[in-house]
Amino acid sequence: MNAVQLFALTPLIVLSASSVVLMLLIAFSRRHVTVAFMTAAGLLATFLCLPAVYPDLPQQVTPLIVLDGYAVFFIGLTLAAAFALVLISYPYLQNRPGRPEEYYLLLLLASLGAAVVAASSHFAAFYIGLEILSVSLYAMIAYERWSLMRLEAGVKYLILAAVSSAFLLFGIALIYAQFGSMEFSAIAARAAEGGITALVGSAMVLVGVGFKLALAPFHMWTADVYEGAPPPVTAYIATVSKGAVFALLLRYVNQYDVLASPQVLLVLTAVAVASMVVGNLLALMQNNVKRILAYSSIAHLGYLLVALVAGGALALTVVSYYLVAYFVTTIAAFGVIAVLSTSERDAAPIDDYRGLAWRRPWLAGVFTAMLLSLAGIPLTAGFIGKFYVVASGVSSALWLLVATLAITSVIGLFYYLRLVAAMFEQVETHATAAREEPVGSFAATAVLAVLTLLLVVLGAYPAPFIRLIAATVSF
Amino acid sequence: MIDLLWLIPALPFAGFLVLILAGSRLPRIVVAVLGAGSVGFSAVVACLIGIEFISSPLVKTSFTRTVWTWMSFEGFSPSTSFCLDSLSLLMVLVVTVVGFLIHLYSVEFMADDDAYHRYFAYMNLFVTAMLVLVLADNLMLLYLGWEGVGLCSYLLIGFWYKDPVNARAAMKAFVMTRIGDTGMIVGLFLLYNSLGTLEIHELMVRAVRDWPVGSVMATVAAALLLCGALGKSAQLPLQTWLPDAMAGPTPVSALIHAATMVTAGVYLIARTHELFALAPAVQAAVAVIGVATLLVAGFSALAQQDLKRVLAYSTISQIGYMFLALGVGAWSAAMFHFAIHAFFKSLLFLGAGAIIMSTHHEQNMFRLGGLRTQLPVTFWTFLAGAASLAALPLITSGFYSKDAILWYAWSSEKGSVWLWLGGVAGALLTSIYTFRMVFLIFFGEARTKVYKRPGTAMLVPLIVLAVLSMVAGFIELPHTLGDVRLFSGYLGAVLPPVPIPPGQASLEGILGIVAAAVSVVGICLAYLLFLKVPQIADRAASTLAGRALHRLWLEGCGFDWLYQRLLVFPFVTIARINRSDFIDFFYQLAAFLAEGLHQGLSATQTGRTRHYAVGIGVGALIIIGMAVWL
Amino acid sequence: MILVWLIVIPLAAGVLAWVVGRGDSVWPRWTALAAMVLEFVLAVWLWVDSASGALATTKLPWLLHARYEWIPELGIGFSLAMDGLSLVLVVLSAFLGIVSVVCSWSEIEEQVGFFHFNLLATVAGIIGVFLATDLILFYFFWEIMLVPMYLLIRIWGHENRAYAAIKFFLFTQAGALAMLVAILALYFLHGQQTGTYTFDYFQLIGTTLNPAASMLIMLGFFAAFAVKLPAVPFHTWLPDAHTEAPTAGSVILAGLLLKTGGYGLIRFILPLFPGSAAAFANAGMALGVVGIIYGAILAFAQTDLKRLVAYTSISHLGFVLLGVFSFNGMALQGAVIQMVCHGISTGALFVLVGLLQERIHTRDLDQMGGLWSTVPRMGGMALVFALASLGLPGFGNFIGEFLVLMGTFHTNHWMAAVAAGGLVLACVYALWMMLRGFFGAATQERNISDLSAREMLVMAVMAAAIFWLGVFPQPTIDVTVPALDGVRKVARLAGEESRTPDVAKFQQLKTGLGRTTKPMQGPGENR
Amino acid sequence: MASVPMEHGLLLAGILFGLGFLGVLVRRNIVFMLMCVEIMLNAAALAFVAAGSRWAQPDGQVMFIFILTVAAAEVAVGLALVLQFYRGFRTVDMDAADRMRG
Repeated sequence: MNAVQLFALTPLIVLSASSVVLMLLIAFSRRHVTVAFMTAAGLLATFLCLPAVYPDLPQQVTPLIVLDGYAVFFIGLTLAAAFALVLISYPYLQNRPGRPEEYYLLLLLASLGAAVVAASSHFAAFYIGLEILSVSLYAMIAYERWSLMRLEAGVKYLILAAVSSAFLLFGIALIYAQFGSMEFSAIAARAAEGGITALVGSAMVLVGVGFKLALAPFHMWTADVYEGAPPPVTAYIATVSKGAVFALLLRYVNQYDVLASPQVLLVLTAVAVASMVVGNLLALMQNNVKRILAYSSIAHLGYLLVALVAGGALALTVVSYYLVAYFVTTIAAFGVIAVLSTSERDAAPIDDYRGLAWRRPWLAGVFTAMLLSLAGIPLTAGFIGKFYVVASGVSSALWLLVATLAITSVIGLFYYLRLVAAMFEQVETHATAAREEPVGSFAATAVLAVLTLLLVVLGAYPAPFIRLIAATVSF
Repeated sequence: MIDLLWLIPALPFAGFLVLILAGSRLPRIVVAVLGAGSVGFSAVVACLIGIEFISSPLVKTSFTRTVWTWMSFEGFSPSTSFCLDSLSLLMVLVVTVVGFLIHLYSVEFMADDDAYHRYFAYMNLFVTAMLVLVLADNLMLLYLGWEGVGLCSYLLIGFWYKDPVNARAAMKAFVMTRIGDTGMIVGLFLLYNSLGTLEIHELMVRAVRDWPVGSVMATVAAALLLCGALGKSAQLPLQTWLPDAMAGPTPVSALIHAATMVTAGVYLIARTHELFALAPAVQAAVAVIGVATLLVAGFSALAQQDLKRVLAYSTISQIGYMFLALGVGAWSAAMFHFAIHAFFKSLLFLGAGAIIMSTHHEQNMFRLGGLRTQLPVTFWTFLAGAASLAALPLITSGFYSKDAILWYAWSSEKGSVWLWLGGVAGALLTSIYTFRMVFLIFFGEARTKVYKRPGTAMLVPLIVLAVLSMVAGFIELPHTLGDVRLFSGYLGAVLPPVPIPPGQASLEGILGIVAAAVSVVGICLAYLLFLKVPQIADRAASTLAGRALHRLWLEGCGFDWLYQRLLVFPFVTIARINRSDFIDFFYQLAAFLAEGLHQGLSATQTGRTRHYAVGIGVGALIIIGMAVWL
Repeated sequence: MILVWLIVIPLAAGVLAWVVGRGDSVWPRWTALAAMVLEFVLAVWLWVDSASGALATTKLPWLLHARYEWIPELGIGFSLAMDGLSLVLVVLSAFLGIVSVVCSWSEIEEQVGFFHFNLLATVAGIIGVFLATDLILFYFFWEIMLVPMYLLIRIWGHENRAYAAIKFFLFTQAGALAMLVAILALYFLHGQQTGTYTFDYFQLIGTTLNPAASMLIMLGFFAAFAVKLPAVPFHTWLPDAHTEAPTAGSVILAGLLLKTGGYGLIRFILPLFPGSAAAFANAGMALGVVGIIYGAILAFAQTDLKRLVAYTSISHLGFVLLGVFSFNGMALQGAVIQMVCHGISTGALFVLVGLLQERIHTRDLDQMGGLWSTVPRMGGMALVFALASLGLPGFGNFIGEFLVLMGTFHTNHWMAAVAAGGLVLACVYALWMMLRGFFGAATQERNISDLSAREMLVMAVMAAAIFWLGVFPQPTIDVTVPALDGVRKVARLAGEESRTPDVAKFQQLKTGLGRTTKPMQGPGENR
Repeated sequence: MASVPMEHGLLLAGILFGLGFLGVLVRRNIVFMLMCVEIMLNAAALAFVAAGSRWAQPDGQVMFIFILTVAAAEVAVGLALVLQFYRGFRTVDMDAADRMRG
């Protein structure tokens, strides 16, 4: 652990430091705006450390953590997402009862956990990062503890996440029992021997990871938690927690080629197909917008899995681009929901969105752009993402997956368009919920505007961004 | 002067354009002058060009004038060009002269109709289309004219559109002729694809050079062209539309359904006679169809009550005669009968129009009667026409044209005794039903009152046509009666003479006498049955067989009944059953399936944490199972 | 550069119309009209230039090129090119654009700005489709034209517009995704063979594929085009979409969107997969014939006037399918003319139906009857376009259908004969429509106004266009001949060996009968 | 003393894990469900210790410590949630919280 390696660790260090400083700050002044500002500053500082650290990467800091271009990219992505969510949460929490400060603390800690997961090259680091992330999520989901929906979602997520992390641990234990080491590189070296315990172990790890990514057989919790949690937290779960875990899975599969055995690829294919089909079908006739977005996120992880199964050098670029597009779209979508939600209840049922285009045209425009991006219509980042995934599928001739992707995305179109159509419906303007402008909503609208702009730029002219990904994302 | 050939169709077209665009704003007299004038002027130009053409050496060949190339694409370049030769000159003269007379007649006949300009616009468009058809030098332009006349017949039959029966009759006419046209257009494709051109003259030269007599290609091509001819000339099996076409104004029936359009089929076969010569089977078929049609139509005409329907069936049977002549190779005889028929049949229709107008639209013969004294001019002109139709020997031109056909039916190489016998039987029937009509309308006691007498504008055409139908026949006399060959000589350049085996010449006199006898006997029979002793006819009609036969003939020998059962009814029912497009059912099924799956899956989202934990457990088991056992 | 302007003008005008349309509802109409007229002038100017050979700088048959970098890493370029075929279709798009803006002058009241934005965005998307020569750019525009059209139907449509709009979108999108997979398969196969990974149309033309792969990829493309050009089994979205779309929507849908399918067949299937297209030819022709007959029968059965006209488009575009797959120069030329004339005649019919619905608030034929007496001018115009749609000579449709049938007869004479039967059925439904709608006794007493000057002008212009195409088709043919020659040269290279058996049999039929000296100087392909 | 073969250790851990999971499925009281989750985590920890002993590396036991700490953190937050749950739902029965479904 020489000086260079320590310097390489600065992003994680700065992040943890800022959470500690935040704790102290909360002790002094309970003002919401300073706490929010401090969180944003902390995230920004960490983000700025990344380019500083980048030149002398990759660094294997202790067998636990590896900081390479890949990890830096995903840590940057996590931080950017967290930063956006801070800006969205601020107005959301501002006109809610209760003390908002601790929320930002949890947010920082969760981001730290996600960063550790993205940078881990050892199962122990992965487990610790994951748990930091999960535990802070339990608290974030149930933050508004007087609302029954939040509590129900919190408790559900707690129990099921705990069960899944138990599965994960047992899997790691079995793999450790078989190979005698928990470092990915060591496991990769001895993966050829195989063995029943390792296989069962890998399967159980997949169960744990599958739960976190809300893939098909383990997806049942998704809709309830997404509906129950406050919109910014839902956005956080849908993007950061899934993104970090998927980054790790991709590293585990792609860099170390541990799971090259046909059985596991078959399992991944089956899970991908199941996720795509189940995700889209569940959302088909759904009338609750948050549940629709939950089920569609299941389907989108299914599409991502296609790229992972396709593998090869292309997989890295495809997954990175798709995750960025997915992050932008989901955060903006839930941002819109957050802005529309009132303190009594969230803007979840579809009737809240009828005729939105005529009442609040800009917000409806953002939400339509996001839905079209989820559907993969051109001029949006989603289109390039879907195009990339299909390209990777076709390049490694995964005809079953590509066919399922095509069919399910047509099904997906149905419920995205149903939402878009609802918004553009000609509805005689009945007195909608009092449109009190939440104070500080300037921040939220600014974020939404930036995200929409980003979406369209990524969709219409993605060349520079693709060059950036190709340069940075490498092991 | 002959360079102004394109002026002939252009004039009526100009009339059409002016009338259709500005007609409703012009006063009635201007509309009449424009309508009739354009056709009249075109007739004058046609006569001038005719005189110049006949006197010049060109009469042996043809004069072609290209106006613009319609389309040129890799060898296929039909152009809008008009070709004048003796055959097309004859057609042009008949169309324009008879057309002008009918236009003159309709100036008064349609005087009290509110859509006056629309009527004359359609009539002018019809004359244009007919002239284009006749003057076309390539089959594609001919097809343009062909469909144009079909369109005008549709528009004019359905002229009084307020009555749905007329509109249905118009649609029936267009659809049935369209069925024939489709056969013809496939014939066009076959001809172009195998001979590389559609220009008629060149086509015939290549056909004769490439196809031996009786070759499959020639037969198929001729048969397909025959389809078109059958449709347009209302021959078996596509003849049921003509009787219903009487729903249009009477001058329309006179022009379109007597003189010009229905004979377009005859013109087509005459124009492409080399092709039919190459396909003897098809030519024989033409003859047989001709005979069959003339008999069927003859019998049907016997039983009709409506004045115009009798004339319609009589038109079908007279065209049957022309087909018979074409079938036996007597091309010029067929065209001769066409010319004469144009005169006396349009005369009869115009006469019928005068009768109908003067008795306030009374068309049922049994409610007319005794008009001899009240409408003298109409009576005498109608009698002249009827005599010519019934082929009263020696004095009427109808006798000479029909006698020639009967003679060639017997004597020609391709002719046979049976064809002759059919023709003679037909002649008998023709004279019976013609004079039945005359006696019922003009003789016996007056059953209706005459309200209005036709004016000069209606009587002049009647008189001119009467003179023509009496005199015109003398330019072509048979061997025994002076042997004048003016007409066939004139057409000789285009249409070859009839091949007669040597031994037959002597029989011409005898057959002529038999034909004359048959016509006179027919007239006497009609006098006997329908004027002197009507009870015989009534008693015969009252017997069981008589009544059935009468109904059969009334229905036009049941073809309509057959088509209704065989074609129309199944098509309509299938269409109605499948209105909502059964293919859509499969997509509805897919949507239903998706929704069913959705319901099933959303049932698993029970909201209970423990159920979700079970889900995780089951999922884990499946994955571990797959990892271990597969 | 002018190609980019052709796409940018409608888009920019659309946005402007939307912005201007916030307040009142007159300005957006004028901006939309101005943009469309400018577009039309530009297109016609291009036509005149190309006719006078001024544009023939680039190698024929391509008149104009515009190529820019877009995503070089993936080999995607923003490259547009125009040849005779796309020029004619662009002119048609501009023309129908004007018509649709004018005819929705009095029909659309609410959200006028947004309406014209969607209308112009669709037209821009369609023109993009006709000009794109990069496969991904083609797919890009293919999807771009869907969303605004969906909104047009969904927001301004009639009774159950939701069902019709979503059905339209799902059908087209399913086909489009099949095409995306096919494009990518072609991209990777080409990449593996030649090392350069590109979506450029000109480089992809040369790829030699093994028959099985080539057939599958072609079917991927064909799926998208068969849905768009409604080939029979995939056509059920069209009647619903047409019945529910507003007049302008129907005009654009019938006039242009269906043509993108036909254009795709000619531009992508024949040149890119000549071998498998030849093998698929018989099936394709059979689909065309079935389309003609089935469309006609169903058109006859409908009671809703707009559904009737929708089914007629299925029947007409069956000819296009027949013409494309008969592998004959004349038939291909006929297919192009048929597309153009169908656009005008069916567009006009839809405008008429729209005007009628504005007046009597129903499309049900049973309640119409005897309209000629109350609205003679509309009756006259309906008659003109009904006659055009039944293929009466003198109208453009006849030229198209005649050439298609003439060419198809050369390849497979039984198919041509049966398709010619379709002409009779066309006659039945067109006249049946006139009979039930306009002729006969007036069933209800109506005091409705006849066509106004504006409406009469639109109708007269379209009638003049269809007459001009019918009597002087040569200028249109001259423009498209070089483009279609280019397509046929590439297609024939492979089309030759696997001649469809019928033609071979057809030739024996002639030779077997002791043909004398003259070799068969076939029309169409001059050897 | 003769060392216990690793497989036995793993088997025991497996059985414990199964029991814990079954407990979560069967019990309706949230507190007991949390306890069962604890059992599952400890079973995993036991498996780690067994694996560690097999490879004679301290990693197994280090992981055991990690798991204990993390489990403690989870339970802490869990019980806090259960308290709020009880105040809100007036019951501790997990099935009471099935408002969100479909």
